[in-house]
Amino acid sequence: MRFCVSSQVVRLAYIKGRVHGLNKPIERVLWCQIKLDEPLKPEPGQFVMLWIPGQGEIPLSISDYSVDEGILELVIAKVGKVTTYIHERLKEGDLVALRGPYGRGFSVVRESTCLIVAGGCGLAPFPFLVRKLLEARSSVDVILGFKTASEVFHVAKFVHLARRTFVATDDGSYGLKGTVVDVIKDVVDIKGYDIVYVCGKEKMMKAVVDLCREHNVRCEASLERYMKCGIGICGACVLDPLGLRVCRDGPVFSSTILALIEDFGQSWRDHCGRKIPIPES
Amino acid sequence: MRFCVSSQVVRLAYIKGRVHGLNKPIERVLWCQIKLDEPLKPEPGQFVMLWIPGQGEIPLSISDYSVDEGILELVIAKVGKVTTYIHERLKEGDLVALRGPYGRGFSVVRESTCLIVAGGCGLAPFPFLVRKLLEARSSVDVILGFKTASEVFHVAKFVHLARRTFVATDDGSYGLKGTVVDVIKDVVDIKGYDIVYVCGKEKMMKAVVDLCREHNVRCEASLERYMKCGIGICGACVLDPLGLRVCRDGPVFSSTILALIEDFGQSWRDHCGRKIPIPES
Amino acid sequence: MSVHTEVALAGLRLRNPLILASGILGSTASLLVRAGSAGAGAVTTKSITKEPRSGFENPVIYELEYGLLNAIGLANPGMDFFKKELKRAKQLLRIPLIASVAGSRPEEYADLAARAEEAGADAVELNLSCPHVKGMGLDVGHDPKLVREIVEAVKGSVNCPVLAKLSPNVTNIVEVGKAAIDGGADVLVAINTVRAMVIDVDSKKPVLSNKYGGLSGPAIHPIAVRCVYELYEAVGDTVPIIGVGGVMDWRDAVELMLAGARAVGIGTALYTYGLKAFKVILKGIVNYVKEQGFRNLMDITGLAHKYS
Amino acid sequence: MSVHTEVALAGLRLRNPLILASGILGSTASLLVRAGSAGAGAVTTKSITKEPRSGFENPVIYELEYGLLNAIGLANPGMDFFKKELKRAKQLLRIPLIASVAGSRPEEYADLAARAEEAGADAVELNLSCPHVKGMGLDVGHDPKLVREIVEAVKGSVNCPVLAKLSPNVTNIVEVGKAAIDGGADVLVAINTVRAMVIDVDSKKPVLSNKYGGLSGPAIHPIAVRCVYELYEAVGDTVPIIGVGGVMDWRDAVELMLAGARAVGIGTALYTYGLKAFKVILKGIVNYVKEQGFRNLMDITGLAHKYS
Ligand SMILES: Cc1cc2nc3c(=O)[nH]c(=O)nc-3n(C[C@H](O)[C@H](O)[C@H](O)COP(=O)(O)OP(=O)(O)OC[C@H]3O[C@@H](n4cnc5c(N)ncnc54)[C@H](O)[C@@H]3O)c2cc1C
Ligand SMILES: Cc1cc2nc3c(=O)[nH]c(=O)nc-3n(C[C@H](O)[C@H](O)[C@H](O)COP(=O)(O)OP(=O)(O)OC[C@H]3O[C@@H](n4cnc5c(N)ncnc54)[C@H](O)[C@@H]3O)c2cc1C
Ligand SMILES: Cc1cc2nc3c(=O)[nH]c(=O)nc-3n(C[C@H](O)[C@H](O)[C@H](O)COP(=O)(O)O)c2cc1C
Ligand SMILES: Cc1cc2nc3c(=O)[nH]c(=O)nc-3n(C[C@H](O)[C@H](O)[C@H](O)COP(=O)(O)O)c2cc1C
Ligand code: FES
Ligand code: FES
Repeated sequence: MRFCVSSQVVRLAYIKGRVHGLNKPIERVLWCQIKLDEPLKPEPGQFVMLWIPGQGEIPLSISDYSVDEGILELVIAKVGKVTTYIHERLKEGDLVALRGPYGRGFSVVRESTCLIVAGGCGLAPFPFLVRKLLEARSSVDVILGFKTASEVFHVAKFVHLARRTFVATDDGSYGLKGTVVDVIKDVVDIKGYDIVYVCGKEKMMKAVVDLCREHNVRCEASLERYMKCGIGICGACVLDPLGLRVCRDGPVFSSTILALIEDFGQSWRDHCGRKIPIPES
Repeated sequence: MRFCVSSQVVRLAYIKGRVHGLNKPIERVLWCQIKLDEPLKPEPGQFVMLWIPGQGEIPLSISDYSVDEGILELVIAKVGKVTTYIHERLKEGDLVALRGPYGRGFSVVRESTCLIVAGGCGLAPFPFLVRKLLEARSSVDVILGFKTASEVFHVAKFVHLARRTFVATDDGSYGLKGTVVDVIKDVVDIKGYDIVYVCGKEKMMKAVVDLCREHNVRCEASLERYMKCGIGICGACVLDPLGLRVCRDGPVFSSTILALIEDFGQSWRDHCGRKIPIPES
Repeated sequence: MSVHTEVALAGLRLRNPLILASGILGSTASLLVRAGSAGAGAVTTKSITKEPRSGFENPVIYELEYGLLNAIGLANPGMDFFKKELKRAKQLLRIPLIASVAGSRPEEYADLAARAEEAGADAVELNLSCPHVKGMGLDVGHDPKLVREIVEAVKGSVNCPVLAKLSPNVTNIVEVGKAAIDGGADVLVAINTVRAMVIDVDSKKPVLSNKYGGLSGPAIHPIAVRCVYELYEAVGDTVPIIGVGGVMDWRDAVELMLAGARAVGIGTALYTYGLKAFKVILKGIVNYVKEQGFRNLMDITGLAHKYS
Repeated sequence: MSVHTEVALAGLRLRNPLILASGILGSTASLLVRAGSAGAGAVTTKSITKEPRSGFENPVIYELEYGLLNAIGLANPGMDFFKKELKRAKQLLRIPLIASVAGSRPEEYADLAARAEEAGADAVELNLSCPHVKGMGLDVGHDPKLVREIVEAVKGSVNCPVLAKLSPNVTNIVEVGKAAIDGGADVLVAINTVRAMVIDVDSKKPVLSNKYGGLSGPAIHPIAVRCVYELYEAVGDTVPIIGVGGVMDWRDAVELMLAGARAVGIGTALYTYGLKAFKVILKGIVNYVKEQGFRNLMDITGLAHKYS
């Protein structure tokens, strides 16, 4: 009668849900809606661990979440074993399991002027953040960078909500020509923003963070590391020298913290925990 | 973060308390107040398992409980190992441990005319019941039976609250002469009551229950059996043939149920679970 | 399409796979019958010994948030007395009656089993696993050789199915399970409680009078699943397994069945939820099996091995 | 009157008895230092093997209401790489640094231990107990003879104290503990996780990619208390014991100490409560020891045996 479990046996681990919508805006990216059995209380920038039985479990940013419908949105790039399986085999109606939300997300600042900078799939967490920022009466500008026109996706999601949306491609085949860093330098006035949010390749994030520090603009970046536990105990995702864990102390870190992190933009760890340089692309 | 135990690690088992008051109304009975560390929500007729480390653990009726002060009252007869230890060694300020409240107690009827019948230490659960009945705007008459004048105790507790209190002794050395059954037959009009509550030796309870059934008066009796787990799983305290457990289905049973219980007034089980006749005294 | 809940277990036919575990409510015919009325598919008695045992002194049980710790100490009236209870239970029950027996030597087990069968037991379960009584249960059940001898002796003395109840408190439960099968066991039962202790920090004493006790309930469920999985991995469908340990809801039961259990024992849940646990859990299993598109509860036994 | 929190442990001096358990946060110098800053009395590294190991594929962990199930698979960068982390940790730490090592053969353990000591470890802990990696940990640690040989080999190769970390997944933990002492172990550490499994009823698969994992957290605390009590009963104060398993608050820690532990490992609590667990738990222990009228935290070690 007096167990914790007495009134209701709760399974804390995986939350189940069914694939509600699937769509490929571009060949290597899957946009996936999941209708969950239980409500979540996520913050923008947090992530979930998505389990595909028999295949594996991977961290994915919460791209959007609707409280009313209980629908979670994910943006999944095809890069390896699990993501390829998801791309090729997941169908509407399939049962999926996930745990989370985990980690610390972006600061949702009130009544401020915000700039979001995303490279490629790094845009994943931002639809949710934009909505939350608008709810907090902030205004949002967005810079989206892609390699080339055939890689451009999700632009409409931002155009509708943001004050201004800039799209750039490395080869100029769509929108502005250049990287997101070029756009920051050449097109917008970075000093006009109260805060900059950035997500994408780490070298790019490093450049944006440096730029912001230079101009004394507050900045937050969302990092990726190889993850095992996702809850801060295994040490797989640690950043030196502070011993910060991307899964629990991050994935979002402020530029003040990032300035103290040697690993940022430099190195990460392989599956064994050996430190290796971050590959160029 | 998501354990049951996350916000506060709760120890469900023993509730701790300190001996607040001790007093011996008569030589073989100890009246004991315990100030508990945690609030209880007991009902009259429920019991607790009191643990005396190194000595043993015994069931005791909740004699009274004050929500405001968090003080639990017990009435403890000296009969054997643990109760003797309690009588001889327990001091004010001592730490004690108990679990409960357990079992099903008496029905607290509203705006009714009630009769309480207690033999000796069988009065233990009744101070609490009387208070609850009065709160429910019922009126209460009490019959207390003892062997002899030197065994009489706690009468004042009832006189102040009950409409009428009858005291009888077997030898007539105090109050009326005779048993409580004699008092019911000779002095009160049993048909005038909506309900009769009885606690004491089982043969006496059987007589009272039979009398009530004869006159079609609702009746509840509180039984005692040797107890091990106190929570309904070990089967030590079972009543045949219905398989009712005194610790969980009782200790209080209605006369309707008792009519179906062969063991009532006849037999109980020893520590091994062998059925033996209830001893005469 | 309706689902068949019947389960065949070494010649026993159970109307459903939920079995009252030994030591919980199984001390009298009246309680066994009550568990039957509440919906059990079969009932197991408290473990019976040759001589009457008064068990350990109180406290014999302690509640934790996630389980119970007990050292009842195999309190029981002894086989002489208990035969009456068995006879009566057999008369009144419409479901299989499993008599659990505990002893020290093969002949003792054989004798107890024979007398239990004589009194009406439809099967005997050998307690080779109680973790807190010296010279009995686990004290004999950790030794594969002795386990084999005990089962052999019992098989020689009864005609009914023989269930061997195993302990998780061993280095290798599969080794013991195989020894039991070598001895002729018809069914494996896993698991009994896990040896554990709680100390009261105020009195600085172990809470149980026996100091050591057995842990049951949710805390041991993942251990039970592991044991059943290991056993099924080793013995497959050759010998059916009854999974026991921390089954509080239908999911827990299904987990044990997917791991390899054909039937499931219910113990601590009867404390937490009362006797309605049988019906509530069964309903959940039936729904699950239906939703998954199977027709028999037995169909899901061991599926976790197929899909892994 | 203030209470002394210092603890002496086979030549190591700990400022307090709370030790970061192996495998939790101990994978890098930076995390070891962070645990030190958070208040640990000593820190243990993740278990290090000879070769780098990438561990098992995800999922490697599963959350239960009353604990965690994990099969990380001894993922670690290997001793070659890890020596750098040990050196760095040693430079920065003001508290004892315990290097945990895992292997298959005595010489392998001896070599790993020697290299760990060389790199700066103040003590080595032998993982004889990881329940989910084939050929390592428990696979060697259940055999008393092999355990003795391993400890002997390690004692021959290092000067620092040697800690033997034991598993509860054995029939008799005392036998293994004594074998470790016979081999020369300076400290016993009990317990590692309990072998367990969780199956997902929807996919009908074991959740962990390795199927089997180790259970930690509240669920195993009463098992840890039992193991420490059994070991202390057998070895008394001759060899100090570090109690590990489900310590979530000061009471759990005190329970292990009363059972016989001189120091206490903290693992899963760092997940549940974060790094503040060290300070919160220590404060509670200190209050308790003060209230009970003792002057040293070490004074309560083993008291449950005295008072029983
Ligand atoms: C907090 C967080 C949020 C993420 N959010 C998203 C998201 O919203 N959308 C998305 O598409 N991806 C996201 N990722 C990355 C995603 O987790 C990986 O792409 C995925 O785990 C790869 O799995 P796989 O089995 O397909 O690849 P694998 O076969 O395991 O590996 C393919 C390649 O990807 C690398 N890789 C694998 N996992 C990671 C990782 N965690 N970090 C860095 N490199 C990795 C491998 O080293 C290898 O080079 C996120 C990662 C993190 C840590
Ligand atoms: C629900 C319940 C409520 C009770 N309430 C009270 C109360 O308020 N005040 C009070 O003084 N006593 C009460 N009792 C009885 C009390 O529990 C026993 O007197 C006590 O357990 C004896 O412990 P001991 O170690 O002193 O005696 P022991 O040395 O164990 O035994 C002494 C004698 O008492 C008998 N005995 C022991 N326990 C029981 C029992 N549970 N039922 C019947 N006979 C027993 C023994 O068989 C023996 O003859 C209650 C019992 C029950 C079951
Ligand atoms: C109070 C209690 C008494 C028990 N007595 C016995 C027993 O006599 N014989 C036996 O084989 N198992 C006994 N057990 C073990 C149970 O049958 C069962 O194996 C164990 O409790 C795990 O199941 P659960 O978690 O559902 O309770 C007992 C368990 C409890 C809690
Ligand atoms: C994620 C995780 C990884 C672990 N890795 C190791 C390890 O590498 N070596 C080891 O000896 N013990 C390891 N353990 C066991 C712990 O050190 C500890 O013995 C166990 O978790 C019980 O303590 P707890 O309940 O406080 O977590 C690990 C435990 C967990 C939860
Ligand atoms: S993934 Fe385990 S600590 Fe971050
Ligand atoms: S005392 Fe155990 S069932 Fe009543």
